[in-house]
Parts: sequence; C-alpha cells; structure tokens
Amino acid sequence: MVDSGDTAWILTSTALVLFMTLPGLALFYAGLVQSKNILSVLMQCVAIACLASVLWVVVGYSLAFTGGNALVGGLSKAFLTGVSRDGVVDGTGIPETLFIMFQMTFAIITPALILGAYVERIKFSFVMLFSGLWLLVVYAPVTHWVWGGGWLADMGVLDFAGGIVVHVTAGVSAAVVVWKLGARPGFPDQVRPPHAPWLVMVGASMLWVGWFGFNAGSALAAGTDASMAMLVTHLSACVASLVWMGIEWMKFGKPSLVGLVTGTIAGLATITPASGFVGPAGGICLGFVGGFLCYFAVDFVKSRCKLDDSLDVLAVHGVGGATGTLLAAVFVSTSFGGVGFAEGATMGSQFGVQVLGVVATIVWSAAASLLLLKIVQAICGLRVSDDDVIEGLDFTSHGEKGYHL
Amino acid sequence: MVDSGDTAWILTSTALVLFMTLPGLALFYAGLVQSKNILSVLMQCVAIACLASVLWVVVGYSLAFTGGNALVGGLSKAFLTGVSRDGVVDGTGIPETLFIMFQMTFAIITPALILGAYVERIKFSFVMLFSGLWLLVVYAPVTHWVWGGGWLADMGVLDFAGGIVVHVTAGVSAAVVVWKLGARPGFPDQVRPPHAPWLVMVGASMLWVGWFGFNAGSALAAGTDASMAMLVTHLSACVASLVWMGIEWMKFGKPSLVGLVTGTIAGLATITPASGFVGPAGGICLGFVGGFLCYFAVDFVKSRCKLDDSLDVLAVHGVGGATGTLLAAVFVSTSFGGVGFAEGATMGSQFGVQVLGVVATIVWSAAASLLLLKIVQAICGLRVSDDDVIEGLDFTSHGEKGYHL
Amino acid sequence: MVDSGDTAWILTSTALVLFMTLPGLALFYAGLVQSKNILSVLMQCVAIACLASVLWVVVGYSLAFTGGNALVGGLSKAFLTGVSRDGVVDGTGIPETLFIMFQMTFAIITPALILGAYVERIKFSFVMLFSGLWLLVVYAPVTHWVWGGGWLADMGVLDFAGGIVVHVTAGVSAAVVVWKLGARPGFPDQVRPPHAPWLVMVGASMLWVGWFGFNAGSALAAGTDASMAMLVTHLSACVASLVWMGIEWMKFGKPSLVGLVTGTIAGLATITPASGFVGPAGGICLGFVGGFLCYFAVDFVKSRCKLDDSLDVLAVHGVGGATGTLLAAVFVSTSFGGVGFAEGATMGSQFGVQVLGVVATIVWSAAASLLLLKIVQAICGLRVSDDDVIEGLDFTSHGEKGYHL
Amino acid sequence: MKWIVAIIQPHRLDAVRDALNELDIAGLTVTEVRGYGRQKGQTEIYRGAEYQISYLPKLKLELAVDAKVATKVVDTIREAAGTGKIGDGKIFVLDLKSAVRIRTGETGTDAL
Amino acid sequence: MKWIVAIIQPHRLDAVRDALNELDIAGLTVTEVRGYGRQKGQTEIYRGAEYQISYLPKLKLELAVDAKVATKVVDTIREAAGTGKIGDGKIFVLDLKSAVRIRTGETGTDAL
Amino acid sequence: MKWIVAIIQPHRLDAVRDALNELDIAGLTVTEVRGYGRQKGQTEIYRGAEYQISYLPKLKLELAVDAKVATKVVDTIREAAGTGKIGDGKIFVLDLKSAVRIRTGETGTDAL
Ligand SMILES: Nc1ncnc2c1ncn2[C@@H]1O[C@H](COP(=O)(O)OP(=O)(O)O)[C@@H](O)[C@H]1O
Ligand SMILES: Nc1ncnc2c1ncn2[C@@H]1O[C@H](COP(=O)(O)OP(=O)(O)O)[C@@H](O)[C@H]1O
Ligand SMILES: Nc1ncnc2c1ncn2[C@@H]1O[C@H](COP(=O)(O)OP(=O)(O)O)[C@@H](O)[C@H]1O
Repeated sequence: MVDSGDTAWILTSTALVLFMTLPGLALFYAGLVQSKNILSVLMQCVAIACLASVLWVVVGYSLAFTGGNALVGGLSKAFLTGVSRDGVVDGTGIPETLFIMFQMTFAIITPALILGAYVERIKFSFVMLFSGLWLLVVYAPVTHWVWGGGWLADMGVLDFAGGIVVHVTAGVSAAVVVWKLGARPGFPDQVRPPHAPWLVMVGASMLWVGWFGFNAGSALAAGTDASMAMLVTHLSACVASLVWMGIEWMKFGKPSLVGLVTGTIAGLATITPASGFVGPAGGICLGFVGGFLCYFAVDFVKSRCKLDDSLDVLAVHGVGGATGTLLAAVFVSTSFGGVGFAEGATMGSQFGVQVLGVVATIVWSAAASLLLLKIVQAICGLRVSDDDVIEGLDFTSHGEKGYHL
Repeated sequence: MVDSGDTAWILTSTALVLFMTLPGLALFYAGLVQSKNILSVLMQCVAIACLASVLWVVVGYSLAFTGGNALVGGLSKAFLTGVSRDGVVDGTGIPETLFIMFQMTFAIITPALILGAYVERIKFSFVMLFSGLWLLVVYAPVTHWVWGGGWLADMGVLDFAGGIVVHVTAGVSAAVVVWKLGARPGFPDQVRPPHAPWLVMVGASMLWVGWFGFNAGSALAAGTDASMAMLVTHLSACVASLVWMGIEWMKFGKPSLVGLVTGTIAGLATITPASGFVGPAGGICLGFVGGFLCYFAVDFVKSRCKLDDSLDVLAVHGVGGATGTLLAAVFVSTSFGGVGFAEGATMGSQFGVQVLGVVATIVWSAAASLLLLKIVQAICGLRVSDDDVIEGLDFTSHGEKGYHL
Repeated sequence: MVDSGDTAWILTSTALVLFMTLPGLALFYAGLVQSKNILSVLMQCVAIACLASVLWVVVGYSLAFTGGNALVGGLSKAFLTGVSRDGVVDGTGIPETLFIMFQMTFAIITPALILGAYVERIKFSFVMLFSGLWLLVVYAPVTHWVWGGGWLADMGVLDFAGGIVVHVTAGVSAAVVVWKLGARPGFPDQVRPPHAPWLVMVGASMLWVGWFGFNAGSALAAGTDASMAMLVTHLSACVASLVWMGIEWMKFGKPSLVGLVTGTIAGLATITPASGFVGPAGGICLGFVGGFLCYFAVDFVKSRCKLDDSLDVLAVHGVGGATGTLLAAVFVSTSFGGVGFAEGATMGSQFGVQVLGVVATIVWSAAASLLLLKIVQAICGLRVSDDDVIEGLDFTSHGEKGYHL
Repeated sequence: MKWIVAIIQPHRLDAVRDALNELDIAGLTVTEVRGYGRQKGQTEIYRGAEYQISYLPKLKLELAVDAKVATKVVDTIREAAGTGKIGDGKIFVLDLKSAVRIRTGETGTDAL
Repeated sequence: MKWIVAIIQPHRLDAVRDALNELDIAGLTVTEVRGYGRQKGQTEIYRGAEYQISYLPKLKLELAVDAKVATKVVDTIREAAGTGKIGDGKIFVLDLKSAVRIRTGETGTDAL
Repeated sequence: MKWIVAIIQPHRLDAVRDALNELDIAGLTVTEVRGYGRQKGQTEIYRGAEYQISYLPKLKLELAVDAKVATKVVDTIREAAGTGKIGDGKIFVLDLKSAVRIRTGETGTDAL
C-alpha cells in the first residue's frame, strides 16, 4: 500500500536529485571551465538530462529493473507498458511511477558526470549520441547487476546509492573518453584557471543539498534508515572538505575554495555506496579516507597518467566511489556502528564481493565505452577543430556568448 | 483529519513553488534582459511576490475559494477570518492554512510571469499597482471559475495545475500590456541579445525542479496521482526541450542553450493543465506539440504581430497553457493512458468545455487587463523616459548597478 | 514510533536549512562585498559549516541537548555514543539521528551569520578557530538554556525557531568582534557599494525558501503547527520587505533591490522566535515592526555607534531576533490569533521572561565572545595587513580570483 | 595620418558609428573606460548609506585616419556624440607616424 | 598640449587623483588593463595544479594637459603612484595636436 | 622613442608575446577592446531571432620602445599576429616624447 509519508519523501528526493544535475552539477562544472565554454557545459548537462529521461522511459528502466537474466533486464516494461497508475513497488510504500522517476534522476546525473572529462573540446553531436548509447549499454546493465536483481545483487554486493552504479561507471568511462579524445591545448602547463570559482561553490552546495535526496532517498522510505543515511552523508562531506583544505593549507600556505568544495564532492562520492549501512563513525572515516585519496588521485591522473580529465571525474568520482564501495565492507560491521553483515557474510567475504563488483564494473565500463566511442566517432567525429577550441564552444557550437556585461 | 505524509508533501511543494518565482523565474527573466536592467527585473519579481502575498491573505483567497456565486467568491474569509488553526481542507488531509499558503505561491508567480512582457521600459510604480489590481480582478475570479466552485468547475473543465488559471491569464494579459506599452527602442532589429544566457539556464532549472511542486503538489496528497503528475511533467519538459533543440539545430546548424531551456518551459507550461489526468504517452505527446507550437509562436508574435513581448510570455506561457488545456481533453482518455473522462463526458463534450474555458479566460483577461491598464496609466503612467531606457532601469528606477566587477 | 510523514518533512526541512547556508547565506553575503573578496566570504561559509558539523557530533549536540544542569548539557552523548540507530525523539515521530542532523543545520548557520560583520579584513585562521570555540562556548549552552531543558526553558521562555538561540547570539557576538577588529579602510564614507546586488537577491531568495524549513520544520511534525508557522513566516517576510521598500521610496525616491531583500531578511529574523505561536495577524504585525526597526537600526549602528558591522548582522539579525522574541509575548495571545499563553502565564509575566531571556543571552554572548576573541587573537591574530585588504582576501588568503571573464 | 581619440557617452556609440559610416570611415576600436571630469559622479544608495561613484562609464573610440579627413571626422563625431549635456566627452588628435595592416602588410593610408 | 599615459597599480588610483586634484587637473580617463613587465606574475593554485597568471591587473590613466604643466603633472603622478615596489608602472608622454570639447565645441586648452 | 599600438586577434596574444620575448622586449600593456572594421560581425541567435554583434573582441597591445628597434618590433608583431584571415588587425606607431619609471624615476629608454 502507498504510504503517504514515504511517498512524500521520495517525491522530494526526486526533486532534490534532479536539482543536483540542474543546475547543481552544471554550475559546478561550468565554473571550472573558461568563460568562453560556460554555455557549452550547461547545454551538455541539460541536453543529456532530456535525452536520458526519454531513453529511460523508452527502454532503460526496463533493462535495469525487470527480471531478464543475471546480466540485463528484459523489455517487458519498455515504454512503461505494464506499469499501472496505482502500482506499488514491492516491499516499499511508494508508487512504481515514482520509483521510475526517482531512478530516472540517477540515470540523468550519471552520464552528465562524465562530461566533466571532455569539456572545452568535444563535439556536441558526439556528446548526445555517446551519452544516449552509454546509458543503455553501460548504465542500465550495471544497474541491473547491482539493484535490479542481477548477478552482483545475488552475491550480496553492498551499494546503497550508487558507488558502483553511478561513480565507478562514470569515472572509468570518463577516463576512456579522455584517453582517445586527447588533451586541451596547453595541457598540462598552460591551462587557464577556472573562470568562476564562486560558481563552482554554488554548484557544489547544490550538489551537497541534493545529495541528501540521492543517499537518504535511496532508503525509499522516510524513517530511521533515511535519517542515518543523511547524517553520515553530511559528515563524510564535512570531513573530506576539511581534509582537502588542511592538505592545501599545509602544502601551499593558502587553502582554496575550489579545493575545499572539491573535497566536499569527494566525501559525498565516497560515502554514497555505504551511506545506508554505516554509522557516524563510518561516515567520518570514509570522509577522511575519501578526501585524502581523491586529493592525491587528482595529481596522479594529471601528472602521471597525463590524462586531461579536465574536471577530475576519474580522480574524484571514480576513486571516491570505488573507495567507498570497498570500505563499505568494513564499516558496515556493527563494531563500527554499522548495520552488520548479511547472514552468512563476513568482513572478508563481503570485501571480496565488493572488489569483484568494482573490478567487473571497471572492466565493463571501460570496454563498452571504448567500443561506443569508436562507433560514435565514426558516425559524427569526436573533437572540434583547434580554431573552435580557441574561440570557445559557446559561440562555435551554440552561437551564443555566456556574458554580455 | 490531517495526514502527515500529505501535509509533508504540500509543505514541500509550497517551498518548491515559491522557489520557482524566487529566484527561479526572476533569474530566467533577468538573464534575458540587458545587464543594465537585471536588477529591475529581480526587483519586480520580489516586490510582486510580497504584494501578491499580502493581497492574497487580505481578500484574494476569499475571492477565489469561498462560495460566492458562479463568477467570484465571497468575502467570508477576507483577512482569513473564519480560518481556524486546525481546519482541514475538505476531501484532503492537509490543513487549510497550508492550502492558503500553497495557493498563495500560485498567486505570486502568475502576475510575476507577466513581467516578462514589459521589462526594460516599464515604470516600477505601474508594475506594483497593476499587478495588485490584476490579482484581484483577473486572477482571483478566474481561479474561482476553475478551482473555487465557479461556473467552469461546474461544467467539469479540466485544469489540473493552472493551464487556464495561470498560463492563459498571464499570457493574454502580457500581450495586452505590451500592445499599449509599445516596444523597446530598436525592436525588432536592433535589440540586444540576452546578457547572460547562463543565468537563463539557472532560472529554467529552478523552474523545472520547482514545477514538480506546482504540478505534483496540485494533487494535494502524496500518492499515485502526485507521482504520475511528476513523471508526465518531467517527460513533457524533456521532449519539448529536445524538439526546440532539434528545430534550431536543423534551421541554424547550431542548437542554443537559450532555445533548449525555452523549450523546457514550453513543455512545462503545456503539460500543466493536463498533468494530473494523463499518462506517460500523454506527457510525451504534449511535450512534443507544446515545444513545436511555442517555437513558431515566438516568431509569430514578434514578426507578424509586431508585439515586443520581450521575453515571450504570450508565445510560451499563453500558447503552451492553452494547448495543454485543449489537449487535456484528448489525453485524459484511458486509451492514451489517462485517468478517463468524468461520468457522462466524452472527448467531444470535454473538448468543448476546454475550448469554452480557454476562450472565456482570454476574453476576460484581455478586457480586464486593458481596463486596469488604462486606470493605472492615468494614475501613475506606464513607460519611463527614453533616456531612462537607454541608461537602464537599474540605475534610473532603483539607484543601483547589477555588476561592479 | 517513527511517523513517516513527520520524518519526511524534517528530512526535507534539514535539506532546506542547509540550503539556507549553502549557498543561500553565502551568496547573500558574497554579493554585498567587493568582487575581490567574494571567494573569501564563500570559503568562510563552507569551512564554518564543515567545522561546526563535526564539532556538533563530537560534543556540541551533547552539550546542548542532554540533561546536564540548568546552564549546560552533559557529555553523555559526546561522539553520539548512546544514540541508537532506531531511537525516536520523545514526544515526536522523528528519529533522534534526524533531530541531531536538523539541529546541526542550525549550529551551522548561526556562526556563519556572524561572518557578515567581519568580512573583507579578517584572518581566515581567526575565523576557523573563533567559530569553532564560539559554537561550544556560546551557541551550545544558550541552546541548552532555551531548547535543551535549561533554566530559560524552565521559566517557559518562548523561542520557537531561534530568535534568541540563533539571531541574538549571532548579532551580539558580531558586534563584539567588529568592535575589536576595527573598520574597513574608508569606512564609513568611502566604502565601495555591493559588487553584485543581483547575487544578494539570489541569496535572499534561497534564505527565504529555506526559512520554511527553519521555522515550519521547528514544529518537528508535518501538521497544523508547521502549516501555520510557514504562513506567518511568509507574511512577515512580505510585509517587512514592503515596509523597507516603502521607506526607501519615500526617502530617496527610488526603492532599491538590496533594500527590499534586506527587509525580507529582517522580517524573517523577526518572526522566527514567534513563528509557532502566532496567527496571521501576528505575522503581519511582526513583519511591520521588524522591517521598521531594522531599517533604522542599520543607520544607528553604522552612523551612531560607528561600528563597521559590514553586512549589518547586529542591526538585522540581532535587532530582528530580539524584537520578535519580545513581541512573541504579545502576539501569542489568542486575542491576536495566537495559540495562547501557557497555563499560569500572562502577557506581563511572559514578557518579563522574554526580556530576561534576551538580556541574559546578550550578556553571555558579549562576554564570552570577547573572551574568545582575546584568546584566539593571541593565538593567530585577527586582521590581515592593509596591503592584503587592498589586494583583496580572495587572492591573499586563498590564492584565487572570483572572476576570470 | 592622425590618431583620433574620442571619449563619448556610451549610448551615443551607435549614432557616432552611423555618422562615420557615411564618411566611409571603416575601422575603429572601442574601449570601455571610466571617466572623471566636470560631470558629477552618480550616487548609489544601499541600505540607507550613500555610495559616491565618482567614475562614470564612458566609451573611448580610437581611429587612425588620413590627415586630410581628420577635421571632418572630428566634426562628425562631435555632432553625432553631442547631446549638449555635461559629460558629453572630448575628442583628442595626435600625430600618427605609421600604420600596418597585419593581414597584408600594407602600410600607410592603405592600411586604414 | 601633451597626452600623458600612466600605467599604475590599481590601488594607487585614489592617491593619484587626490594629488592631481590639488594641481587643478580636472579630467582624466581610466582603463582597466593587464600589464606585463619585470614584475613576476601571480600564481593561482587549483586542485593542486599551479596556474601562472602572467598578466597583472593595472590601471591606465590618460590625461590631456597643457604643455606648461606637463612636467609637474608627471612628477605628481610619479610621487602619488610610487610605492617603491617592482610593478609600480610607467608614465609616458606624447604630443597632443588638438582637443575639442564635444558639448561646447571649445578647442585647445579650453577644451581640457 | 616610439609608442606602438597593435590591435590583434585575442588568440594570438601568446604567440606575439613569445616573439617579443625573443627580441628582449620586456614590457607591454594589454587592453580588451572591441573592434569594428572590414571583418563582418558575428550573429547570435536567440529564440529564432538574429542578433548582429557588430563589434568583435580584440586585444590592444601598447608598447613603448626605443626608436631604433621600432621597425623590428612592428615586423615581429606582424608575423606573430598574422593568420592571413580578415580581422587580423593593425599596428600603429606614434612618437613618444618621454617615459618615466615610477618606481625609480629613471627616464628615457632606461625607463622602458
Ligand atoms: N583632460 C582630460 N584628459 C583625458 N580625458 C578627459 C579630460 N577631461 C575630461 N576627460 C574625459 O571626458 C569625460 C567628460 O568630461 P567632463 O568634464 O565630465 O564633461 P564635458 O566633456 O562635458 O566637459 C570625462 O568623463 C573623462 O573621461
Ligand atoms: N615598454 C612598455 N610599454 C608599455 N607598457 C609597459 C612597458 N613596460 C612596462 N609597462 C607596463 O608597466 C607595468 C609595470 O612594469 P614592470 O616592468 O612590471 O615594473 P616597473 O614599472 O616597476 O619597472 C607593466 O605591468 C606594464 O603594464
Ligand atoms: N582606422 C582604424 N583605426 C583604429 N582601429 C582600426 C581601424 N581599422 C581597423 N581597426 C581595428 O582593427 C581591427 C581589424 O580590422 P578589419 O578591417 O576588421 O580587418 P583587417 O585588419 O584584416 O583589415 C578592427 O576590428 C578594429 O579594431
């Protein structure tokens, strides 16, 4: 039966998660690019959101959440056939239409996360085509594995709100695209600083608030699970922010705003898979580890791997999400204030499952993304001309300018 | 009896709908004007919101939602006399104080929508006086007709969340004001482009998220109706956005951000009256038709009618709202996944009622707006001097500048 | 027992109150400073939020909300020991973890409010150290007095959502810091105007919407109390805005946007302590008085007291919060539509308690803040060099620039 | 050749350019500047306090022209930019020694 | 007449104008510019990466003055703008052939 | 001494500065300007309506140089800034009467 309180909370959570992408993530990314590319980033976010929503209803939801086999769902709910106006999701008090909508907001933000990697030089047509295919080929199946009754779910993998499903898939695929796309001119030495750090903070704040819907909403009910998930999510964000700030303060003598809020996002990504399973101590520890690892991952990806993952999708989302997924196996333990292991599972066995989940997702995301990239590249190309890069995508791809002051 | 879940959702929806105006709509409009007029737009939005709220409590709510006659409500709840702290709205689980507040946010955004037509040249005193009177003379009665037990309600008109009440009234009145106010200098050839397309996107995103409160909140309960309303609202927004983007891409070779998000708003306005009655197929179709019609309406109003409806209130809100109202009679049918017709109604009969509702509202809005305009013009004038237009309303009307970079 | 509806609303309210600080208050303040200090303001807000959250969990919540004595709580819930995952707050339907989280958002915004006083010249290390100590020494005890079963609670003081706890503490402490810190160069004649009035409006709008969570959330339930609290909160905001606008219009011939939204904040601060006790008439009257008094307080503090309380924390928050606290004793009366006095209390006796509460809080906030300031100053200093003030804190303290257009 | 520098009110730009177009003056460069002169600054009021904005927004036009037409150009600008109000601005003329068009390498008046 | 161009540190503007006011120099035009010279650029750090900002914000002042007072004006600016630190800027002087006040049509030193 | 004013395409700035560095030209001042010339303006389209942006973003470089190197500097800028496309810009040369370094008071070519 529909529970009005649970439904109220998931309706709200859906609004919050959409708000994460529009305008949260969009502004977070837009502030980090040069002023001549601000509109292209915003446009990519909105257009991906629209496309992903339509695809989700057409076939994505069905592929992710209907029976099917261990690897991918079936087509029984394609075009939402068979979804009744009054249907309730089994074991919850919320309507299925709401569940579709809530999950849709996840299907929106995940391909949008990837765009942080390829901004300032990508073709808009590539973005559209690749994101659409990616949703069906990478996102929907992995969602099925973890949340839709697929093989990882069967093994009891822990991923409360999308460490694997959202952050690992996006981070890895981002790296693959960058690897083939190449760097922005001047990378790594002469890249220009973020054109509007203040906008980065605004976006990060919106992501933070919206993340309450993401993690606490994933409880699918308004009760103690959602409450604890919100608390640990917030704590992880705070601790990771302070860690990042502390490192910068010690290293450069000046803590920066962009650094601080990047720490926030790192903490949020890290807690995500564990948010429904751990207690406050777990939240604090995950924030600490996530902030620390992501900080050094940023440098590693750029300096060592020479990947111009422009807005650090792999280093922040990929590394954070994977870290949280693995550590969930530790902090779920009641000794750390977590909810405890499933019957028959131990920390060791659970950790094994988590590793398997992360690795399998990395492999599939990388392989499928590479394949899709090749296909889409063949159809419409990948990169705009150097002249267009210099003039900026706002004008060359969209015929507009961000600022007429 | 009060249902805590339903109340939770309408409390949230109220916050969301206020957020649509402040700062959503304000930013959407502010980004479209020149930088020298940004503050005047924001100021008009906030001031209208304050004034409308006070008037709503004083007499607006009573005129809209108490018995009265078929044309207008009575004064029995003027100053909220007779509204008790514990009263519950009949047939719902929410307190009457909350219903007053929820409806107030609709009474705020509707006159604020109109301002998109007259920006960059209007007198601030005109805005205040006109908006206040308009609320009482146009908005409150039409609300009574449709939602307050008036003659259209009696005929069974379908308007779930305000296609007639909000969008048609605003769109038509906007056109009337522009007709008398005249165009901005340089219209149509030498008008300046939007000074901050990125801000337009931010505003549109906030409108989008807030619209979930607008449409799904209009169910006045947190259940399957609200859930489906949210889903179809979102789908319509997405499809209309893609349609607008597609048209621009084909026509100009470059899809623009302002175009994309204008499509979003068109889709949202179009689905509004139908949002509680249709299914996913209806949402998609309405988005498609709305995006398409509004696109061409923009050009029609500006080029053919030579109306400098500066931010396209008529073409986007008026046309979208009317389209959705008419098509609600089609997609409400269970054959398209809707909730079905009321007893005794057929598609033909329902369509007749919808047409009547739209036409009556157009006539009343136009006539009353014209009358009010004449009165207010006589009292305090309509248009600022040409010098003030050139210097910008921010400084000349409000003594401030938007940007001191 | 957990009530899902109440929990849904408090989960939402928590998100709303966090949104008030991040990015609401941050933007409100950031728009008011010069463009070279925008990032420093945002950074202070975020960093305070992170620090306060961690301290709240470590010991703040325990000091505020556990038994202890009349002056301060105990340490029994330090590190949230003894808080169980399933615990429910006595007399409510919400989990204790959620209550901790909801109250945490109050503990975040209060020290953040203070920063409005000292922007554009403060040392970042001072901000961090002072805010942390202040939370434990001023905020937590005063919260205990009023909401945690301390001596003011025993006397029956009325403070629904934090007139005393939030606004008086912050306003007074702000004034103390400014008194020792000194003014910005050029104060009062040659201070530069707000660099982005539009951003001030955006922040104010977010504060407004978020304040619904602050005040209506303080009912800790989704019912008639929350609904009425939302309604009166909104009315007070509207009326105070119109009052401020009216005064400026009469005095200068031009009403300004910054003025209008400052009125909004004044109205919101004023209604806060009374919001759960009064009716619509009370809301309107409090808005009127609050708008009026705060307007003249701004001038008084700056011109008479010669205090460069840069963004008017004392004059708007302190004066507004105190005014509302005192007038709560009047408008709580059923004759004005309020909920009525507690058994045995009269308007006179209640007023006495309110005065006592305000005065005691002023004294304690001032004395403790002064002491903390001296200590922190000795440790890390107070004010950056004049050269740094001229160059701007964004670059000198954080190594970044707000705008690269 | 002459180097003409004109400080004008921002809203006169279109008028000036239209007038110059009729003289067949094809090129010019515009800069946003802030001017200080006899015209009193503006006052902005925030929360009751007055802020004196002593620099006013102006546009600076720079044109390289053949010496023969310099006087005519100055007169044209003066007419188009003038509103008769204080703060209308000034026109200054300097000697220009040489000019080169980057694209072609043309020099002298051919480069203008 | 002389055309004086001074590149100064932004925060010295008020001092320079106060000093010029005492000389009765009533008009000047200010432009925000970015300077490149001996002064080393600033470094901004984002997410651990250093961004070299090689151009520094400066203000350019342009004043048309009577030739007789030009030296005095240059000295005055130099004193008021100087802090002794690298990056203080330069003052350049060019010949000015003519000047016109748009509002009145006055020319020569009357126009200044 | 000479006062060189170059209007160039924004994206050529780095190339020009690198080239000047090789000539040991240490100082220059850059201003963002909007240019009007033969190059056709851009068209932005919003909601179906075309907006003609007739002024194009350009950068103005100003350099004071010793008269002896002026020609070399002009040639160098021309080469580095040229792309062969319309809108590449112009270089203008004026006489510079004097120069002072604010920090030290040095004058003439020492001040550059
Ligand atoms: N001596 C000067 N040198 C350079 N620019 C000047 C000079 N005098 C005035 N200006 C510029 O001309 C503008 C208008 O001058 P102002 O004295 O205010 O009015 P008017 O031109 O009507 O006499 C000023 O804002 C300033 O930009
Ligand atoms: N030759 C030059 N031509 C034009 N502008 C110059 C020249 N040399 C320096 N400048 C300007 O003067 C500013 C200060 O010069 P810099 O060499 O950094 O320090 P200093 O003036 O103390 O020697 C530069 O940022 C630049 O704007
Ligand atoms: N006579 C002129 N005086 C000053 N600036 C000019 C003049 N002619 C052109 N410019 C500047 O040079 C830029 C390029 O000129 P344009 O005629 O468009 O192309 P090109 O330099 O290739 O001939 C213009 O945008 C303008 O800023």
